[in-house]
Amino acid sequence: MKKILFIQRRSPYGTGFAKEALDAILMASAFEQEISLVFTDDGVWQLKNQQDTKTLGIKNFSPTFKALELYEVKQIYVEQMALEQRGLQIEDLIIPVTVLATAELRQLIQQHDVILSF
Amino acid sequence: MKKILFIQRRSPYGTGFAKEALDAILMASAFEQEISLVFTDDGVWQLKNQQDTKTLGIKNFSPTFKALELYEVKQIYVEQMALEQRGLQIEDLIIPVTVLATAELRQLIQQHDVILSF
Amino acid sequence: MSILHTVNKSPFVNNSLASCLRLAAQGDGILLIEDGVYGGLNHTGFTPELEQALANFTLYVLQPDLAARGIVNQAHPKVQQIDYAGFVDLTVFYTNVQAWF
Amino acid sequence: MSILHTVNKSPFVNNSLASCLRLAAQGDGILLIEDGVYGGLNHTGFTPELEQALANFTLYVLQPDLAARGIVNQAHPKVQQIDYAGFVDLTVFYTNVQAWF
Amino acid sequence: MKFAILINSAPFSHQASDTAYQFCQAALNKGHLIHRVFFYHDAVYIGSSLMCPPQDEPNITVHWQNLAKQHGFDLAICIAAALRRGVLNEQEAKRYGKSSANLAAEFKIVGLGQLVEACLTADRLMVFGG
Amino acid sequence: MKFAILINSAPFSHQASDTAYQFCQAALNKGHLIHRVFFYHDAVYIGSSLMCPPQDEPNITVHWQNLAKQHGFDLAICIAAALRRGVLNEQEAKRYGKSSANLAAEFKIVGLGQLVEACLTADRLMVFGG
Repeated sequence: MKKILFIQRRSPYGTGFAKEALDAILMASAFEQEISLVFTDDGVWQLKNQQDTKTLGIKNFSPTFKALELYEVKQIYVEQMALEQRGLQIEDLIIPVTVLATAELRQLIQQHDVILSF
Repeated sequence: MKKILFIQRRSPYGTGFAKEALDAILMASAFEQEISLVFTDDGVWQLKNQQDTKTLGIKNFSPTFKALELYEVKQIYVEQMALEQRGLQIEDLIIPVTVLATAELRQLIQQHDVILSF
Repeated sequence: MSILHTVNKSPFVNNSLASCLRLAAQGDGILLIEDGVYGGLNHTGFTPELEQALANFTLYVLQPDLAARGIVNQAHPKVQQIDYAGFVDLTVFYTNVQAWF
Repeated sequence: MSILHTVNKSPFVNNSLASCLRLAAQGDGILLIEDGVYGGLNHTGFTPELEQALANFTLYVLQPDLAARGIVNQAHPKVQQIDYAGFVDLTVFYTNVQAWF
Repeated sequence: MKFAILINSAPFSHQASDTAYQFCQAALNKGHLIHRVFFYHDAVYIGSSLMCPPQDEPNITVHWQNLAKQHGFDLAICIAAALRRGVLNEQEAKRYGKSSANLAAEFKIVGLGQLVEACLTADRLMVFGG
Repeated sequence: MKFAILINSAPFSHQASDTAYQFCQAALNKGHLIHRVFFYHDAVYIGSSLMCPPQDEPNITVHWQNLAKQHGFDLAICIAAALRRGVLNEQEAKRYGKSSANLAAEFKIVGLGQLVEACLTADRLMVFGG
C-alpha cells in the first residue's frame, strides 16, 4: 500500500486543473490506497461554499467534494495561512476539513510516497 | 492610420506566447501603421543576448528581433524597473532600445489606438 | 482618453494585477474578470492594495464570476459589480481596452 | 527521506517558487527548470530570497534552460548547475519528487 | 460599435473562451457588431470538429458556430498556429499529406493579417487571454 | 529505477512536454526504465496525428513515438481529457459519430486508472506541469 498525496493549488473555473484533478482523486480512491488531500494557495477556493455557475453556463463541480466521504477519502487538509490570506474561515467551506499550520503541512508532505500536485 | 502598441510581458520558451506574438508584430509591420513595442515584466527576457537553445532542441527566435528595423519597426521601449529587478542593463539586450521610466511608459500606453498584449 | 483594463488572474498567484495597477493612468477603469475577481475582495491579504488602487482608479468586478466562485458577499463595497451587459457598456464608455493576463 | 522539488515558473510572475520555499523541509533539494531558472540568478530583485533559501535547501538549476535564456553567466554561484543526466541522478538521490507549477 | 475579438486560450483549460463568448452575446444583444473573432495560440483548438464534451458541459465550438451563423461574423483561425497544433481544413490536410481534416464548420483558416485588419477596422479590440 | 511520467501541458504553448522528453531520454540513457508516460489535461493534444510544425521546429509527437517504440513503454492518453478536447481513436470517433479519428500511432487512449496504476508501480512519479 502506498500513501498518495494530492496537493490542490489552483482556483476552480479559471483553469481546468481543479476539475480534472478531482476526477483523478475519485479514480485513485478506487485503488484502496491511503489517500490524503491538501488544499493550499488558491486551491482553498475550490472548497468555498455557495458556488453558483448558472450565469456562466459552466458546470459547478463543488458538490462532488461532498461525495469524497463515500469514496473513503477522509484525510482532507487545508493550510491555515492560505485561508487567512483569503479572508476565509472553515465555516465558509463546503466540507469539513482539518486545518494545518504551515509547519504541520510541511511534515505531512514528507510522509507520503507519491505526490500529485495540480 | 492607427497607432498600434504591442506589450510583451512573457518570457521566451517557457510558454509559446513570445514567439507567436513576434509573428503578429512582423505581420502588423506590413500594414504601414505606426507600431510601437514595449517590453516589460518578464518580457524583457525576450531581448536578452547570448540565447542558445541548442541543447533544448527548440528554435532560438531572438535573432528575429534584429530584423525589426528592416520591417520599419523602430519604436522599441523597455521599462527601466523591469530591467533593474532582473539585474539587466541595456548592454545585455540583443537590440538597441529606449528605456522608459514607469511614468513615461504609463503615458505612452495612453497614446495608442489599439493595444495588443501578450 | 482613458483605458478600461481587464485582469483575469488571481493576485495571490500572479503579478498581472500588480503590473496593471503600476501602469494604468489616473482615471482609468479596471475590470476584474475570471480569477481576477479574487482581487476585488474585502478582508483578504490583498485588500490593502485594492484600497490604495481605489484612490486612483474606478474598480469593477464581473458579478457572474463572483457568483461562480461563491464570493459575492465577500466583494469589497467600493468595487462596482457588473454583468456582461455592463462589461460591454464599459468598453464603449472608455476609449480603449487593455487586457492583462 | 527527503524530497526533490521542481519549480518551472518565474518568481517575478508567479507564486510557485514562494510556495515551494514555504513548504519544503530542511534538507530538501530544489531544482529550478524552464522559467523557474530566473529564480536562480544573482543581482536580481529575487536574489535576497534565493540567498535565504540557500541556508535551508540545496538549490539546483537546469543548465540547458539557463543557456536557452542567455543567462548562464548570471546564475548565482551557490546554485549548482546540472544537465538532464544530473536531473535524473537527483530524482534517484532524493526519495521523492514534488512538482510546483 | 464594431468589435474585433482576439482569443488566446484553449477551451476547457482556460475560462477565457467562455468569457469571450458571453461578452459577444451581450454585445450583440445591445445591437453592437462583431467584425471578426480571431483564434490565436491555443485558442485554435476551439475550431476542432472532434471535441466530444460530456453531456453536462457546454460545447463551446457549437456555441460559436450558432452565434456566428446568426449574426454573420467571421470565426477566423490563424493558419500558422493551427498547423502547428493540428487543426486542419481539407486543403491543408491534403497539402501536408494528412488522412483527414478536423476544422469545424463555420470556422475559417486565415492568415495573421486578418487579425491586423480586424484591429484596424473595428472600434475596439477585445483580447481574451491565457 | 522505474519512472512514471505525467505531462499536463499542451505542446508549443508550454515547455513542459519538451522537458519531459529530455528527462526520459536522459533516464533511458542511464539504464533506467520508463513504465508509462501519461498525458493529461492539455497534454492530450500531444497525441494528435494532425500536427504540422514548421520545418525548423521539432515534432514532439514523432519524438515520443520513436522513444516509446525503441524502449517499449506506453504512451497513454486520458480518455476523458481526450474526448473533451477532440483527440480520438477510431473506436471513439465511431462511438461519437465523428467522421475521422486523429490519434497518432503508438499512442493509446486509456482510463485515468492507468495513471494511478503507474504511480503505484513506479519507483518515482515525475510530473511535468502547466
